[in-house]
Amino acid sequence: MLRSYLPAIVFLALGATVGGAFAYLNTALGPRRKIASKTEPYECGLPSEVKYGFRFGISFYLIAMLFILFDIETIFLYPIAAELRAFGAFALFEAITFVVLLFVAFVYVWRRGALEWR
Amino acid sequence: MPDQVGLELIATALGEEIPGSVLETAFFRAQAGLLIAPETVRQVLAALRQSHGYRSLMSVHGVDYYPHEPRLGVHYELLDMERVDRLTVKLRVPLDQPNIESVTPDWPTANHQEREVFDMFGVHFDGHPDLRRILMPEDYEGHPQRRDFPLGGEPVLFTHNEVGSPGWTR
Amino acid sequence: MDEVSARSEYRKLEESITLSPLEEQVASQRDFSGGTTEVLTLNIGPHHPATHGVLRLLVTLEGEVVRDLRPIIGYVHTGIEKTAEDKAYWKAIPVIERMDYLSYYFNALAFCGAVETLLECEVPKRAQYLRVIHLELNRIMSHLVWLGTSALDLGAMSMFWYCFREREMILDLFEQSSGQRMHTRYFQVGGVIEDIPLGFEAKLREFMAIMPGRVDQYNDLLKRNEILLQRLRGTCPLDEQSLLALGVTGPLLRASGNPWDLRKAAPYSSYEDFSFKIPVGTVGDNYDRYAVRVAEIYESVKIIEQALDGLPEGPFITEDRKIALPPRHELATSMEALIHHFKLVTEGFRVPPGEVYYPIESPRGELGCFVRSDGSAKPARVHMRDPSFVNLQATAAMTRGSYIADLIATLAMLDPILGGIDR
Amino acid sequence: MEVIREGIGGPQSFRERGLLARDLLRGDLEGLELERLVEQSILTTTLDRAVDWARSNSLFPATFGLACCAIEMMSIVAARVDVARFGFEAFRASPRQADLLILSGRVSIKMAPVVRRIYDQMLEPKWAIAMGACSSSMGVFNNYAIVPADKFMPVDVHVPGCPPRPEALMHGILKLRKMIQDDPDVSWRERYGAVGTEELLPEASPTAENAGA
Repeated sequence: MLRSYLPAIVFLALGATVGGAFAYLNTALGPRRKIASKTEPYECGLPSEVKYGFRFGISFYLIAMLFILFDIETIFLYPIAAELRAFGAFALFEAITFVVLLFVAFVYVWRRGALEWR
Repeated sequence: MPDQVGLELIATALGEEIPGSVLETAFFRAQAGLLIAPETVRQVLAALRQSHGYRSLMSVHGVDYYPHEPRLGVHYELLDMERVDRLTVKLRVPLDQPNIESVTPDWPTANHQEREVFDMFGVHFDGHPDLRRILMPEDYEGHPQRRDFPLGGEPVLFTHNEVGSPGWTR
Repeated sequence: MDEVSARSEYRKLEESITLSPLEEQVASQRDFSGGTTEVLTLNIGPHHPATHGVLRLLVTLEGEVVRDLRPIIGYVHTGIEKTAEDKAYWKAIPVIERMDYLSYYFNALAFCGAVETLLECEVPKRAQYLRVIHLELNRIMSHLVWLGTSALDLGAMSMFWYCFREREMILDLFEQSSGQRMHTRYFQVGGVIEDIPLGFEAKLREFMAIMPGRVDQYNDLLKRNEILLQRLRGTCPLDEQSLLALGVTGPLLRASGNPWDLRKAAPYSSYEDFSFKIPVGTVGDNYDRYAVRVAEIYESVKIIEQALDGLPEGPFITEDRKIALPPRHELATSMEALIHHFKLVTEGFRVPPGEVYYPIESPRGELGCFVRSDGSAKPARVHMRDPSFVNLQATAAMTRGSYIADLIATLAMLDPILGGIDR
Repeated sequence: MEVIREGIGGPQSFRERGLLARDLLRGDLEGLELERLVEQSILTTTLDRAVDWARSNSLFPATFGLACCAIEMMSIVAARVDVARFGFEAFRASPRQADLLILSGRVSIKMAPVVRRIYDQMLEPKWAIAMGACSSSMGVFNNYAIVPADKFMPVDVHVPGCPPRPEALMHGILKLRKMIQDDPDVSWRERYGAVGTEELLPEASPTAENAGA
């Protein structure tokens, strides 16, 4: 059973090692200089006044959630689009109902006024 | 530009309206200048706006008449857009008590310009919303554009004032 | 000021901001948030790609909405007015040209105009026409750099390359007539330093033939571009009365409907000989400010054509040897020329004592140069009334209550040049 | 570093070299000819030189437009003097993603701490170009308000001019590129023998140990 997953495992292992190697090499080979101001937040060249426990407005969270929602929708469409001829007409109708369902959600969100920024 | 006669008319009209405000009138190179007493600046500018039509204040800038007393001068460039007419209202303030009334409440354009005159010459404008330094760093001592303030900068090295080779030549 | 007082100073600033009352919010728009948002004071500071120079804006934000804005300037203050007091009159021109570094010909003309009024020296007609040609070329170049960088701020990257391609052609013309691309020191007190070389007129006519077509291309790209229209139309308007109260002049004032342009109102340097129109907006929002400046490029091309056609013959600098250097070939023959030359080069000319304010129309508004002379060969006081310095005060009035994206668009349309602001 | 491909006596025409390569791939090429072909077509280098070759060809300049030189700096990105030919056109806004600071314009006393803080916040390895006379040596304005860049930060290349022509700035950048490839690890003080300008880091140990660039 394991054999059929071998390519995936090898692919994962390779990705991890190459990524890790680059990250490690970067810190190992690159010159480094510890300066206090280097670790401070960058605010256009001035000492930053923003305090840490800062409470952002809800609108930021709302917009982020909506984006993720509709972004995932497009991600699901990719595999269908890639192999549509193999799946046949059934997959097409499946995709259409999927999109229509989400479109209803979109209309609801839109009428509720969550897209206007406060 | 109001010609010589026009300037005199304005001066006399102001003299009656605000007694003791107009000290001198100068008509130089076809440009009208009006020297006024420092404490009456707000009324004079308001009067010029109401009755003489100078509705725009174009520029507020400071001048240091160093050898002559009273030393610090502030100029107000007034403009009448309908008749395309310009008038300069000048006032002179001594160094020891450089306080004059700020005109920012009536003319919002003077906000930054008065801050610059304060920053560069040290003329204090009472009643200004937030009189802070505008061009120099907040904690800078001295007013750089006064005539007795040193120009600063480094002496340029020539052969006569070069103390030994500065070490650039390896 | 050390850390603690700086932090408390910001807090005092924030108290002065009244949060948009929550109840009113909930009642009117079925508000989702429900919670209270905190006010954030942030520096859109000296090193920021959208501030067109080292302008620092202390912005108090409530979420994405700008509640209060405080411009803090002085980060490129070079003390030019103090340096000019230490130089002879005609040596001060290079220093003064570096104030508003996008419209250097205008700085030079304001200063030379003021000194010529003090000297009562009459500038020959040909020199006035040559000055007008170079001024309008500089106005086109300044508007091109503004258009390139503003479109870049609004996301139209390709405009940057188009505008800088035309700018290179204009700088070639400047280089041909004066030898240098920027800060050319071409204006001399009393006229211009050199007559234009032979090939200049042909190259200028060729540029004039191309330029209107290029501006049409910009308009095709931007005028009906939905993104740009959404970003600019109806954002941050300011009515004419508050603009006049704030002393704003130039394209910003003309965008709100007031056709005040010194080239028409008080013509200087023979502008009365040319017929050109003044583009004026109606609403006074960002789109009008954009459209007014782009239309001004067409008008400038018209002025240059008329000036080039009507270019009179005659001297390119005043004949008065006390002010202008005598030509080289005269030095070999006449003794007076040698004496004048020596006197001018060593000490410079003396200016009768007096004070003059000489206003002209720069691409950003009224640029007035105040020169006070005390009779010596060095100016006693030089002050430049910079249009960007005064127009900057209007940003707070324009952007209060708008989004950050509109603030960036308004800054782009304001076209502040920090060299002129900080002098 | 110029790679000089000295001509070994072997076959020179492109056709012959193609045939040789084919034989090599088929594995029926030995002896002297194999030696010669391998020697001709393989580049040997050290890790440092390879890393520096990559670094020097992909400098990300930080947009630091102060004054008039900024306009000329912008025009090196434009079409005529295209800095993209050398891979330097990615002007980054934040110092975290930039490794070359082009100081284009006059640095006033109010701006100097800001420039220093941004230079500190740039990640290693970093270089600095002082563009124009004002940032190199106070230029035209020798007065109270201007600070030359050398007074508060180490500068690698000074580009003269006021403002320098775009081609001059290009030459400065290419000169820096060559400098990085030649000998990057020597800190810029030894390289230029600039005795007396050791950098005293406020936070680092007060002894004047040489903090390399």
